Amino acid sequence: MTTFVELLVNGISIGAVYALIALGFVVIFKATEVVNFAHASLLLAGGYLIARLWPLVGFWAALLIGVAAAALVAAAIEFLVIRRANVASHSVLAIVTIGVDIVITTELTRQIGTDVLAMGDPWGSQVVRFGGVTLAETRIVALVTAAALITAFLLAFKYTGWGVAMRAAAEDAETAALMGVRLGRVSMSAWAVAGGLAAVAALFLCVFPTPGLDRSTSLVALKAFPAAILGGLDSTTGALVGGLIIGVTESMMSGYQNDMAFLGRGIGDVAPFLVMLVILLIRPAGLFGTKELARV
Amino acid sequence: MTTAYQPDGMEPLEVRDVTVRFAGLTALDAVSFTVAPGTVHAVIGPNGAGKSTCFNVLSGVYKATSGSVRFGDAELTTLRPHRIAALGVARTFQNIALSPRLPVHDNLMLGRHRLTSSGFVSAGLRLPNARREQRRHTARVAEIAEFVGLTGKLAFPVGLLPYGVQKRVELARALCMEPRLLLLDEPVAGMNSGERQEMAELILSVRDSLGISIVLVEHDMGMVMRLADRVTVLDFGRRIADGTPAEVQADPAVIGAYLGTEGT
Amino acid sequence: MYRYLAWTGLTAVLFLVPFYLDGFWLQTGLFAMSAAIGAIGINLLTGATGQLSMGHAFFLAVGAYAYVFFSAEPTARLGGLGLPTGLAAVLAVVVAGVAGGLFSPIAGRLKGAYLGIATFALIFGGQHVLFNAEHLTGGFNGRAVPELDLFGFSFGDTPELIVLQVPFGTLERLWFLGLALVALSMVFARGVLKGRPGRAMNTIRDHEIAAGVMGVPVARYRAGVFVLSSMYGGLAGVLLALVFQRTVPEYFGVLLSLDYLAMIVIGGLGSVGGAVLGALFVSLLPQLLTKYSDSIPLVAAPGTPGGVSPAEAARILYGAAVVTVVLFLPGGLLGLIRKIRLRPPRLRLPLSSPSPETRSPHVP
Amino acid sequence: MSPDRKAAVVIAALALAVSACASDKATGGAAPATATGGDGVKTGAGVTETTITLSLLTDLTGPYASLGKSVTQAQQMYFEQLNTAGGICGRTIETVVRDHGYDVQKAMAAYAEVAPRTAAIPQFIGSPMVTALKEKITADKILTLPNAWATSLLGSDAIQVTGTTYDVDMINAVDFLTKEKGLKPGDKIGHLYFEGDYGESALNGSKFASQKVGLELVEQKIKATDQDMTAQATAFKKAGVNAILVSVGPRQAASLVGVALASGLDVPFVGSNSAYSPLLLETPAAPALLKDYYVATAGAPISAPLPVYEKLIKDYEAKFPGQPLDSGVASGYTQAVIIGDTLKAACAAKDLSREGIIKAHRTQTAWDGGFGGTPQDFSVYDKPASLSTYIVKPDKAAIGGSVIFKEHAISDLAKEYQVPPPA
Amino acid sequence: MADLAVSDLVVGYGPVRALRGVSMRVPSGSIVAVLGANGAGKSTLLRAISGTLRFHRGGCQGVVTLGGQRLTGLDAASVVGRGVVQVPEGRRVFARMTVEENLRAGGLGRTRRDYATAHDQVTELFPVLKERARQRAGLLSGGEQQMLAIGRALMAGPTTLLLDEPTLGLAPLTAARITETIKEINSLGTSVLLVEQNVAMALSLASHAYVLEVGEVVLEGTAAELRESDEVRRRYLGIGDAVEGALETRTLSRWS
Repeated sequence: MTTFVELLVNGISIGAVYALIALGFVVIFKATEVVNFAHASLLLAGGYLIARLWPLVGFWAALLIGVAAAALVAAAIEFLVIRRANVASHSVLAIVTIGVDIVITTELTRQIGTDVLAMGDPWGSQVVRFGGVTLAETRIVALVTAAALITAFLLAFKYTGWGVAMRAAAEDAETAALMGVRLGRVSMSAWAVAGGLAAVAALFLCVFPTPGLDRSTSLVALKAFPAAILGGLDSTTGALVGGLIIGVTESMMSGYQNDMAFLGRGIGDVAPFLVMLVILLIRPAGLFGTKELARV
Repeated sequence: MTTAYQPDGMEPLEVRDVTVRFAGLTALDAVSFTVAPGTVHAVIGPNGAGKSTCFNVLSGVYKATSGSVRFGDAELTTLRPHRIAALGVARTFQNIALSPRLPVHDNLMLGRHRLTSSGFVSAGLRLPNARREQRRHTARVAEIAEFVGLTGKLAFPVGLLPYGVQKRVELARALCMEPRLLLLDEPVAGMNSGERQEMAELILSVRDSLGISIVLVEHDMGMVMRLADRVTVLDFGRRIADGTPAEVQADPAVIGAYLGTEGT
Repeated sequence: MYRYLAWTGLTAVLFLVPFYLDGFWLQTGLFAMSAAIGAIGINLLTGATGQLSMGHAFFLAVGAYAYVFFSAEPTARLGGLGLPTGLAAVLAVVVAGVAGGLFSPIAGRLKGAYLGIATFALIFGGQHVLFNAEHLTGGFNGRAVPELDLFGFSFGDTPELIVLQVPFGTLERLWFLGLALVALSMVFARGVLKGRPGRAMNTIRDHEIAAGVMGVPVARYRAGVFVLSSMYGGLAGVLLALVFQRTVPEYFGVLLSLDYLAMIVIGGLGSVGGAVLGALFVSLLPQLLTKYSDSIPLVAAPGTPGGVSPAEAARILYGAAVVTVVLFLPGGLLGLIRKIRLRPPRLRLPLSSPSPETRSPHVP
Repeated sequence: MSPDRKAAVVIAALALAVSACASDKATGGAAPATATGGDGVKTGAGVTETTITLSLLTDLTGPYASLGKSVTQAQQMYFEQLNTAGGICGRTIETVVRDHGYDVQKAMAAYAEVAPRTAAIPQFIGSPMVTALKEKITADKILTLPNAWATSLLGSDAIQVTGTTYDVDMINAVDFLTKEKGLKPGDKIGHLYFEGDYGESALNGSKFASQKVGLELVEQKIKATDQDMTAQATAFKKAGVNAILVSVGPRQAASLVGVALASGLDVPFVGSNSAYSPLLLETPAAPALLKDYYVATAGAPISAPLPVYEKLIKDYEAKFPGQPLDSGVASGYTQAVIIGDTLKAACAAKDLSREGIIKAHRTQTAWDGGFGGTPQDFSVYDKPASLSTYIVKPDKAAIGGSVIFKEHAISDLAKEYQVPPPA
Repeated sequence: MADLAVSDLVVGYGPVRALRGVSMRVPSGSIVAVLGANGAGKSTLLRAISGTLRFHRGGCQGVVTLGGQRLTGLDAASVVGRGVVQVPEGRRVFARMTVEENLRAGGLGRTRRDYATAHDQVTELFPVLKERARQRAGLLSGGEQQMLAIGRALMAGPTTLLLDEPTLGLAPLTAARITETIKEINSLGTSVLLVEQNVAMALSLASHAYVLEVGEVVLEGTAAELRESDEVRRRYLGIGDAVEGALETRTLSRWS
């Protein structure tokens, strides 16, 4: 039972981090209808800067700069590439983000070289115990931060002018423009927010129990894809639920892999994708996604 | 050929109590009408009255929430679009739905899809039957293109042609399906009076030479009065009138709803 | 006439390659040929039908492993059927198609990003199976690939074969097989694209609803193209296995799938020639950069400090190529070549239907 | 294409093909020719009158980039020193480096490119790559030293796995745990391992040892892309293991040890030689690694008091200031010295052909080179060259981040162990 | 005075011409109607004024000015900033947002004080919007949605309001109510450019009207003149429309 609770709590906390990534992914999709495969490189960019800067300026300042820089990179992608790509096919836009991702990730991994970069976070390897359940402090911070950021995001989405403009643009871009919403700013800010969220996620993916950031970190962002899809690409709620489902599935499948040895070991990595397939079979637009219905 | 083609399939289209709801909005509310074989039947009404929804139900693009559409022996509401097409129901789109980069000929050949059978293997290997089929249908496509007045434009990519011509390509593509029932969604929208005239002639020619039923959604009242044998008037998803053009024109409900209350 | 000469010259050069170039070039060329076949397949799916797939590598894996399994003699550790190798190759392609068909409940119903990410599952699930079904796949280290033997002619190093004083080993022999397969793949795909299926596919891409209304069974067609594209992937996998002489699961990962998408975008979406050009570009670039890293500025030979390594340079270049093509060369390399050859410019229109009111995708 | 066009194509092709007689390839034979130079030394591919070409097939951009970089730099440094000292048989050593990024296809392409001009391969990273090329390497008779220690690499006379294999290390590790860490029959032992050759080789060893000792083995398999070992640590804790073997990458090892310790799973850990990197001591994982983590490795750590290492450290720090002196430097250097010694032996036998190099290599039955450990026997190639393993412990102060904890020894268990026959 | 003027406007979507040399004028404070059938180019005209042609991949030549200043070339948001605000055809309220949020979306560019003033005005004009403030806009009735769409546009504080078929699909009573409101808005000083198919309603409101056909202005005049025009009666009511010569029919053989 303790094991179960431990795995569950751990899954939720890592799921919350996935949710941060998936949320950014969904926000970009809502604002610009682009499936952003460059999300992994945003994550890496933010994490890299935090890791490189904290010895110079201290952790908190480095975190701020890292988040800001990832936001800036994301906004630049929107401004320099997405806005200028005059193609209506979403598949092509998705592929162009793959190109962007390759360029940025290759350059960053070149910079990272062979290092394992510590994030300089203040939590270290402390753990907290509740009854028999132990949980890393970083995970609690991750959970709290993710919850706070997601709440803040949803509140901003609901109540601020920016949020109203975002939602209006997502629902009907042309009408939003007719109401004076500056679509360029809206989509750029959506990318920036997503970049910032990815940088925060990068921090939590690279602190204890992982030893630090290295060239393989961006691969983790791949797990946010099934999270975003199974929730529904255009649903913020979906990103949250999807992130949690992926986190918990992964944690459970890894933790109980001995009891499921018949599936082959190492099923923990595959399980999120299988869960995604099953959900898509039943609901082709994800759990909370809007079903498309074309007008003719 | 998978579908038996019956050129003189004189079958009525019966629409009975069709209701369509989207997320709380009732787009069609128990609409009924019958299209007699070999006639031109117009469905009119103000924008947003449910005409397009009606067409989308007839062609299987939308599912009716309730009600039935019978074409001959077939119940259309349960069928998917390609099954309805296989029964010989063809339609055009109000907003042109052609492949802009393909030449006119290829767009028309798509209309032959249901009448042809070559699949991946025979097309890929260019088997003799695929080539024979291609030849035979190319000839018919040329015939239809001539009928519609597109000869000489067959090799042009559709996207480069003027709007009025694209509309005719739409009609030609529907004719290429050798339809038994033709649904025309605002065939003259955006045309000048010359083009309108020409299109009206085309539509009558189709009815007269093929003897098929034509359902027409149209705004241009003049056009409707000239072409239609019978008119159904929709407003707010409800049928408010049904009759000959003259009857409908005189119906106060129609004048009130469709034309606005005059002289306020 | 100009065209004719160009084709003649190209064919002659291609026939001559094995007589002059060494193993490295032949191997590189054969990888490019395998990539070309795979790219044609995914261009049918993504380019011509508008279905995004990120799982193409999976079908290459299926083709490669199925060939090995069917053709290998069983041993205590590894299963095999020991079928004639030619038959095994054909069956491998069929099995890849069946694998695509099994995915049809997904492939037929989903589109766009949803399909793209769903096909990721094929890669991860597929690699999981490749690693774990050791009896079939040899696990992590993969399996040795039996040499192809067609009608008594062996595509291996033995028996020794000398043509015009040039020794013909595995690579030289496979070179001609590869050329033939690429040519056949191109011809077949052209036929499909120009014929009835191609029109239906293009209409599904341009206007799905119109396709349905015109009598095209959209879901079935989507699934069908997916199967066809899988079979192309399978054939590419078989050729790859023959060149590799070993199949290894690691290779068939996400990166390979992304490479294929890059190929068709760089080469030109929706056309056979574009797929081949893109495949050549993406598979030759890193090899050329490595080979000539000494003489290219800014690129450092591997192992020397400073500069960008050839592998990195190649990745950055090809990532940049994808972006550049989308931003500045809407027709891809093929479009560029057409322009250079001063042919009447093909129509450049947005990929979507131009009708304005179809943009809003949501329920009214 | 019309028939006459076809004909034209065929004619053109044939006409040009006939001129292929002028091609370099028109040698008429497949095997690289051997020749005897003016100095009476027999030479083959990769060896000219003035040079000997060695190829380093490494990973500089993939998951093992940090290993690849260290190994490559150490080896290049050694061969430069060798050249300064006069080279081999009056010939200078030339190194060709090819980066395959841990991608089998790229490795094959790189091999195909360099093989025709290569005399030997002192570094080949990645067991999947070497396995994939095993038959070709054997047929080409190029002496190859893989930087991988899986048992599947044994069995080819052209391929020399140096030191022990992973399974032997793990057997010696279990022996160490029973003798010094109080592990006893009936206890449970965990093993975290990578999917693939490395992990599975190691698992063979732990299976053998735990069965012999009477331990219950708890397996956890992961992929190289997994980063966070919380679930695995939780599973080990749930199973109640008394010690854990670790055959994964350094990152995963650090994560596991960190989580386990933090969550109160206070047991000894022993890692394979690839499961540790001194870089980790710069990360928050350091305290956990310093506590009760050991590494079983055939090669002595670079901090061992050996003259050859002292020189290596001095030279390497001078040439590559600030670069980590990790196990890759030590193992790469060792392998370079092995190749150097082999070439010297081949030179003495006046045969620098590929066969000559392999023959010279295989005559060394007790190679030591001053690197510590038991002498290695290169005359057999179906078993590991050595069975003795050091137990090494991370140490922040030490050069290379680790010190010898227990001197090298061959456990009785390891002596009993039969290496599984190569597939 | 800030007159809205359109001169020689040519608009194309790719090779398709939608407007060919349209010129018209909306004097400050007036109501001007544009009449025409579906596809005549009415919506295109409004798009060209509002700067939303790019959403439809259209391009234009010619000039639109407001009080002498060019609007052509500005993006949609800047046109709104100049005080020209459009109520789109089919209302297009943000269905998934509440009524209040819809109003907010209309007044995003304004200061807090201006916003409050505008909000008071709009809720005074349409009290129902206050009652339904927290309801999702998609659940409103058609008439209420139209009020919301107009209210939302008014939140931006327009000097010129562009109305695209405001009574479309509305019941006569509701349509009449909307008509009254338009009058009221106009009486407060806002110019109105009204695009309508409902000729009677449009001509009752407007002082001046233009008739578009296939992208060209074919008729123009005061409302009174057009009301009496046979041409308008024929075109829109189908009355007195004799068949223009016998329709020529061709034959297509049946296919077997």
